Formats: sequence, C-alpha cells, structure tokens
Amino acid sequence: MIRVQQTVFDVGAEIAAFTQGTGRVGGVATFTGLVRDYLGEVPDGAPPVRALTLEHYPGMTERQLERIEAEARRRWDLADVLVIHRFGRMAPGEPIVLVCTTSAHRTAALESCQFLIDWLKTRAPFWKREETPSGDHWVEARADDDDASARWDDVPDR
Amino acid sequence: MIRVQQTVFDVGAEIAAFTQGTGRVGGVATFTGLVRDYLGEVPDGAPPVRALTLEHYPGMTERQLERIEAEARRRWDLADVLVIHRFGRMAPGEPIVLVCTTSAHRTAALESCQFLIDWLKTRAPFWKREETPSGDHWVEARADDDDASARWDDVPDR
Amino acid sequence: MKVLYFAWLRDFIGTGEETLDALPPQITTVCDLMGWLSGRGPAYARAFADPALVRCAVDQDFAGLDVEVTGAREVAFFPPVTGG
Amino acid sequence: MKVLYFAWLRDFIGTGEETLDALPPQITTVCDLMGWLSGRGPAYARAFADPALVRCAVDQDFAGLDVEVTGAREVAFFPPVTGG
Repeated sequence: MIRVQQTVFDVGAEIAAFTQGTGRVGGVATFTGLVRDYLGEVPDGAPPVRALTLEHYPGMTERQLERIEAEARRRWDLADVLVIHRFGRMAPGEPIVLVCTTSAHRTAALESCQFLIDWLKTRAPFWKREETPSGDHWVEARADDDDASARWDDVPDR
Repeated sequence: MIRVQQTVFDVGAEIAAFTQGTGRVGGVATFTGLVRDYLGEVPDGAPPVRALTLEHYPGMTERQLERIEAEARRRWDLADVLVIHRFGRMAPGEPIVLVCTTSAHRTAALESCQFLIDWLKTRAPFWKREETPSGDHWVEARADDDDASARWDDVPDR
Repeated sequence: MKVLYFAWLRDFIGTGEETLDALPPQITTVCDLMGWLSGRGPAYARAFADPALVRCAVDQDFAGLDVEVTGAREVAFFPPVTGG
Repeated sequence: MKVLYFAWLRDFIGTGEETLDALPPQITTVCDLMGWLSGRGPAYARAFADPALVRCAVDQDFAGLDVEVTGAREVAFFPPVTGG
C-alpha cells in the first residue's frame, strides 16, 4: 500500500499495525528516513538545518510509488508492502519516509526493502528544500543515489 | 545494545523508542523475525505449527551477540544498534528477534541490519523446537542460512 | 496543454503551472518545447539554461528529450528528484 | 570440568549439565572428549553418533575438533544453531 501525506506519522504505530497478526509471515523489514539536523554528509561542525520542506508532484508521485511497489512484488515473494512518504515542511528528527515489507523469508523482506528505498530515491517526484541560518536551498541529487538505484536494474527475476 | 529475554516485546514500541530523538540520524533499518504458523517453507497445505520454543546457552548467547554487534559497528558507521532476542515458548505471530540499526546514511543502516540477522542466525547459540499435531521436533539448520552468513566473511572493511 | 514547474524551476519562472493553448506546430518533442519555453523571456532562459539539470514528465511519466508532447495533456519540468 | 548439552543432545543424554572431575589424562582435545563421552553408554553413543551434526564450545567460544579442553571450565555440545 502507498500513502502520500503531509501529516507526521507514528513510526512505531505504523510498524506495529503492519507487523500485526499473520502467522504466514516470517520476517518484517523496515526502513525509516528521518530529517537530519545538519547540512551535508558529516555532522561535526556542519551548519544546522532548521527544517526540511518536501515538494512533490501530486498524481505522478502516487503513480510512480505504485509502480515501484508493483516491481518489488514482481521480483520478490512478498506478503505485504507499505510505503508512506510525506510532503510539506518537517522538523529535524521527524520521519520523511517509511518502507515496510513482509515475507515468509527474511532475505526477500530485507532485499525488497532496500530496493524500494533505492528506487524511490531516484524515481519518485519529490524535491527537498533545506532551511539553514544562511538561507534556504534546494538539495541536489546525489550520484551515489543513482548508483544505488542502478544496481537493481540488472537484478534478474526471482 | 543486546537484550536476551523470555518475555514478549512490543515491536512498535521498541522501534519507536529506538527511532526517537536524534537529528544526527538519517536512516533507521529494522528486521523482525516472527513465529510462523506452518511447517517448512511453503505455507499452502503445510502442517500447522502450534508453538515454537527457543532454547539457548545463557552466557554464551550474550557474549556472541555482543561480538556480532561490535563487528557491525566496526564495519559500518552506525549511530546505534539494538538486538532483542527471545528464548522460551512462543505462539505463532509473536516476535522472536528484532534488529535495529541507525546511521547518518541509509546504506549503512540497511546493510548492517542484514549483516546482523545473517550472522546471528549462524553464530548465536539458539535452538528452535516446533510443536506440531504429529509431535515436536528440533528445527534443522538451513544451508542457505550458512550461505547468507558466509557472504559477509569476504566483505572488506569500510 | 498544462505545463508544470517544480522546485527551483518554479522559483525561477515564478509560477508552478500555466496553460499553453496555441503551441507552434513545429513543437513536437520535449526538446522542442524546452527550446521554445526558454525563448519566452529571461526567467525561462535562466530556468532552462542547463538542460542537463532539467528532467521532464509527459502525462506523469518520465520523458526523455525526444518524447512526443503533441497531444499531451500535461508536461512537467523539474530538477533531478531528491525524495526518500 | 562442567559439560553442557543442548537441544537434541540433551534429550538423548537425559541431562543438560554434568561435572566431570577425573578425565583420563590422554583426553586433551574436543575430539578426544567426544570419543570418550560416546563410550559412556548407549545414550551418549547415540548423541554423538554423527559427529558432523555436533558443534562444540569451549568456555563459551565455538571450538573445532582440535581445540584443547585441558584446563577448560566449561565445554558444551549442541547441534548447529537455529536462532534468529
């Protein structure tokens, strides 16, 4: 299931609800992306980030996320998939995105979780804007996100 | 942090507490292993499993899990690690094990989470016993768990 | 045809959405449209100054420079995505 | 020396723990100890019948067949682990 929403969500409650109930499932993998409170890659001495705003392309976002979910289900034998992605302004520490996958076996859950977040980073139409003491700016796309996404292009069906 | 305990734990609450608070962290990866309600690898038509009992080697368990955690921290730049592993009798749907990792970057969190569960499967002294309508039996070790664990043996330091 | 702009392309152009009713008939591809838009004034010229930084979607599918825009309902321009 | 048995080794042998006070001096390795234990009766013989299915820890570290047991405080025998 795909959810695109502005309001903050409760990571623990979402995962608990998703994990609930079925004895068919042997493994649950999750990834949560959080707003960091510093600029760039290295926290020490980095300028602080006060807030992050995610703009998105309503309509195309849902469409792309549904495609990515369908691709994950095609590649792995999954019991369920949940992707929640927020847009709008958010504070450091808040969740931006949650990916959950369940499967009879752990490798399918873990690999598909990584796949989903990697593809989502390069295929879902979101744009980040950081607020810093020296002004606001749009976050640039990262080459290593492209690499992480591209490595799945060659994965054979399973 | 390592916790070995008999009592059931609340997956959502554990992950929420672990995810709480720090703006240093960009990604949280988790894996939860659950008790399945069927025997073997394919649910359809498989005999049911009524309960699972995990025996362990007190003392050695904690020692091994702490070593595996230390190895994960040596290989990846992690903000925090949590491993909860239960022992004793548990019902289908209950959590057996929870692995959580946090890092500034998602790849470190996701890879180390997979590493921890893979190594734990072959290096932590637990033994599973399944209760089925036709009797109880000890679960045999799986060759593909050995393979999943062994692939990390060659991973270079990073 | 509805044309959408996101992120800094929208900041440069000053609007997130406009409707183009009478495109010249020789504008048939994404590439043609980008060229035509960047001739509409300095704000557009600046937004499209480096085509390597601009991505496009035609009717909500990612589209390369050679994709047809003739007959499209919605074309969007934006920088490389940075979600997740 | 304390000797521990887990899982089906414990089921076969009928106890999870015993103390061996006077081991013959020629018993110096895990392999020696397994051989000696399996000579203690049919339950032991059955537990150690297929050495490929038995793992060992000496003082709570996994130990191969050639690891010394002389001076060890605690030696454990068990099947391949199945946690997680």
